[in-house]
Amino acid sequence: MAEEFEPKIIAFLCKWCSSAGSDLAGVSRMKYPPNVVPITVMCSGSVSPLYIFNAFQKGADGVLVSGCHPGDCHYIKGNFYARRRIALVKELIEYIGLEPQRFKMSWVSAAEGKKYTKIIQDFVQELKPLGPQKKLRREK
Amino acid sequence: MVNLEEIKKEAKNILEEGKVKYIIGYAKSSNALMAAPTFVKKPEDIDKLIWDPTCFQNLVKFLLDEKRKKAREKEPDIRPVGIFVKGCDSRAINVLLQEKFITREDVYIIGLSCEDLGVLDEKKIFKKLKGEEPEKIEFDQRKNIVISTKEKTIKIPLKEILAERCLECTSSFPVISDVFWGDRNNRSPKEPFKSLEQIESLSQEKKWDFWQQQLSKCIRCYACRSVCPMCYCDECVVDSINLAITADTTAEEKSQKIKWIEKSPESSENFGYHLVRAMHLAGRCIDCSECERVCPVDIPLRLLNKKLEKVAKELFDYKAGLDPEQPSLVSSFKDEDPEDFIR
Amino acid sequence: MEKILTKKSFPAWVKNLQSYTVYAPEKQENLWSYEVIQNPDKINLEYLNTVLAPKKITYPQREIFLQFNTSKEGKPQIKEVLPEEQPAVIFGVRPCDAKAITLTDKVFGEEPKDPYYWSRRNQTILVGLTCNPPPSPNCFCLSVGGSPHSKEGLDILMTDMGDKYHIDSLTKKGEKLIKAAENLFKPASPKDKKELEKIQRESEKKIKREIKDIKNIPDKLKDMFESPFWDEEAMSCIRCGICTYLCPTCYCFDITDELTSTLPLKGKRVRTWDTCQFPDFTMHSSGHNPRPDKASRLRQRILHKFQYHVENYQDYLCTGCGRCISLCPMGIDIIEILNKVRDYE
Amino acid sequence: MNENIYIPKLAKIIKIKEEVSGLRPIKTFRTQFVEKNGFSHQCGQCAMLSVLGKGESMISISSSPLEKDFLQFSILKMGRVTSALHETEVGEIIGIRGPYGNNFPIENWKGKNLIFIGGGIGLAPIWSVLHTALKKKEDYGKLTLIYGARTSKDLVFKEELEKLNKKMNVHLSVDVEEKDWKEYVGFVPQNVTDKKPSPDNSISITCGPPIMIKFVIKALEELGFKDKQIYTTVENKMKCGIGKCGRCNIGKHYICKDGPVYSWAELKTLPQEY
Repeated sequence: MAEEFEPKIIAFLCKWCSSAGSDLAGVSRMKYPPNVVPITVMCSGSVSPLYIFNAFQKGADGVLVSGCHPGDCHYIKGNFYARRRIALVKELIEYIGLEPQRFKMSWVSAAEGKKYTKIIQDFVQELKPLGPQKKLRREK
Repeated sequence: MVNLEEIKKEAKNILEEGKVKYIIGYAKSSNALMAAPTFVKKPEDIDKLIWDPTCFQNLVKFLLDEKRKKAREKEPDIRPVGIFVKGCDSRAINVLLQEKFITREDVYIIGLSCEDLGVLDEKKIFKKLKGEEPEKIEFDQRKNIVISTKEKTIKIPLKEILAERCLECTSSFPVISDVFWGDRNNRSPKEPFKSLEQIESLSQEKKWDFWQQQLSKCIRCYACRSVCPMCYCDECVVDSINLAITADTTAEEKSQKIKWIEKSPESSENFGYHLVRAMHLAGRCIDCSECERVCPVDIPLRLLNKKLEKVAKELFDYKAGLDPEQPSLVSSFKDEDPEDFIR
Repeated sequence: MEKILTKKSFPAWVKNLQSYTVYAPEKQENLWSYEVIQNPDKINLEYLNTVLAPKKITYPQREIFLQFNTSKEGKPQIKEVLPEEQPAVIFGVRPCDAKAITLTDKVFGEEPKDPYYWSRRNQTILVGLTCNPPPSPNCFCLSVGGSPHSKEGLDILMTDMGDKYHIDSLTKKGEKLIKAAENLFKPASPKDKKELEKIQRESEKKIKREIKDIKNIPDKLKDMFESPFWDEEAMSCIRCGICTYLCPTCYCFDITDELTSTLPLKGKRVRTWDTCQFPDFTMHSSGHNPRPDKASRLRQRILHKFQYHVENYQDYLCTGCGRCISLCPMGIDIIEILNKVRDYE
Repeated sequence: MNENIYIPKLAKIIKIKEEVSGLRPIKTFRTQFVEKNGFSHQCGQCAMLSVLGKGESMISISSSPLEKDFLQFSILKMGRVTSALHETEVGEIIGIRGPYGNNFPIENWKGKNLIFIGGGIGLAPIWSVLHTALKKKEDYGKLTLIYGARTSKDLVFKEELEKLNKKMNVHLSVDVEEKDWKEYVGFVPQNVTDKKPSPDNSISITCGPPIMIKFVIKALEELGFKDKQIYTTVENKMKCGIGKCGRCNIGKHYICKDGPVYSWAELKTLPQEY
């Protein structure tokens, strides 16, 4: 039998909340799939759409942007900007025909290790039936 | 009615008075169906100026050259530049003002209303001509275009060959100007986003097939970027060298510049370029659709930008270029912005 | 060798060329483009100018030069990647585009020869078509030493004679194509030849645009390098790459490394078209740019075509196809520029 | 089959010397071809160095053609490729293709006095011809070097310059005054005017930044040098090295094959676009 497809997820996590949340999941030894490549950024508001497209170009099967809950941003408003920008990216991605399930955004606080693991688990489950993302990927 | 003779009179006046450095307007080109930009410096040259539905170009692009030139000169002439603008072009000026790329004193805006018309779509005309070459064109009462080819003369109602964007235009008159000709009647097209419907109704895979086929054609001549008045960055993701380099830029800075998008016209790279450009125009594109007009391989680029225009309108009630004082789409937010897609 | 082929038999000829990849102009939506032909019955030779010249086949926009990677011991390894040898025939080549290929032949054929170019070029057979009527209102081949029925660079020249084609086989490569289906061809009669001459004469008359006194242009340009003329002419240029990328003769290129993996190092070195119209074309890494503005870049384009190339190769780097005029978004017209150069004092 | 001109040959870095540190660092690299497929060069020629994954950069060869064991390059850290070169260590492998361009016509200079005038990293191309002349000193007349940089720290080949003093006339300069600097203070062109090299039976070879070259030529003309006695090198952005990629031209000349060495008599006739 062929090996089961394991999607690769690039996760842009804000340093103050989501990255801490993923750390918490790690130190608490919560189980979640090893499919994620986390990239810590200063703020979800600092995630340029370019990073997202480039992750897909470099072969990501799914991309997650995760920041602090509204009102909790270390920089006060960063995640509000992100919310708008990501909404636009999401619409654009859907419009050009990439499966919308491949791109997610979440709010994960430093205390929400459990929520983080759940998000990843669900994301992996959602990506598996889609198979590898080849549409935007560069030829090898 | 826009009266060309009156415009010329005004142009002559402001040149004679020295009120403007020069005037950017339209003149005839060797292509009967398309005007060419012209730069009138002397009052005696005003007779070159024309105004009709062949005046496609968004001349606001040339304000970028002017700004760069001024920055290089030691004692620049600070008088404004006179410029012909249509409704859509005027919105471009507003965005540049909003982004503080230019100041109001930099331009003397000669506003020209498209009234109930707009500009022609060359491709629609070529379809009607079925391969014959136009030799001469005339406009009959702003209703019809009369095209003479070698074989025959045909009359086409203008409404049938107007550019898509003009048919979907909601404000066909300049929203900012120093002098103005024509009417200020708001148009209310029933379906301002009709051109998007066909793609929106496709399945995910069909959408992909469509865009993959279209964007694979891209030869990366960057005409879309070059013609766009909003594409004024000194540093663009697709350039091999950061054009903002100065003598003080260190080797480290230069070598650390990330090559996000390769020069190869491969599908993935083309998507990278066009998606980034679409995002960068979100809330800034004023739908002059010059990018689509100039594309030598006919990529329907307007449909990318128009989509984000629609999203901005529907999700954030935002419209670009109507008010130079409004905050830009992506550097502002409202508490009630949608977040149902976020977990 | 002159032959006659009925239009009806044309698809049969193409069907006999199975060992070749066959290209011909194909209408895609509104534009004509050279594409690989699957069904010879569908070839339509009544086409307007293609957006891209057949240079896109003989000199593709992207060419992989080599692949590199680091070995297990950390040593870099380089593997040369030459294009696969695939014989190709291009039908419906306009004489101007064929002439253009002979110009790039000279540049890439000069020692040291360009191996990538030649491994494609040696395998390509060019079957031309007399332009009657001209495929674009901006055709001006007669001004630059060409003609609508020029044979230069072609292996076969076809001429539409109503219900049949006159087939003029010009090289050994051309003979070989005809031999593939010899029984389809008839010898051309004296009457056919007479008719051909008539068609060719007429085709020349249909070329409407011209550069006047072009012989004096190279010398004239020499004295105009410092002229403010270029600033004026370049005012409406928006520095896109249309005029050069679509030009059948423009051959400038860039070489870049594309990585597929950083650790371990893996990637390829590729050649892509480049253009003198982009600001970074000549920009030094120090930031110094010998051609810092669009005036100097427009001047480079014109001078390269009508002075430098003439000095180096005794020919204009322009074959009069008119693409740069028809597709310039701002209506910049090389014929008008050169006619102004002629009159410039 | 002809060899593929675009494929670099692998070469090992056998020695790296830091010449100048700070914001505009310069390092000198000695390289040896890994296989016996290397090339020999002439004074003034260049080679295309490549760091795989970063790209290629045209660098002038600073070692003498008489030196058969290695090629030497002195490189100012400037952009992507040169930065990558600066990060390499001894033992690493880089790619080299070449040699490219024309050369100094040293055969025609036999019996003449040679005056080398350099600024900053411009000493690198001079180094090759200077050492060739030194090795065959009997073939040439008086040898003089006039060389300067912004500060004493920016001078390249410092140790060799000291030794050189015994074999030929060396006049150094720095742009602005500094402590313990006993030689000339001022720009290179001023130093040329100050040292008054005689044009009689002489050839001058100038390499450095374009602005320096411009003023050195003026100074030399004032001293009575004829156009044919003045040689210099030009540089431009290059990609192919063989006159095909179309970007390094000055007029009809492609610097990568028709240059980089020009006599002022020749260079004068070309458009001033470099």
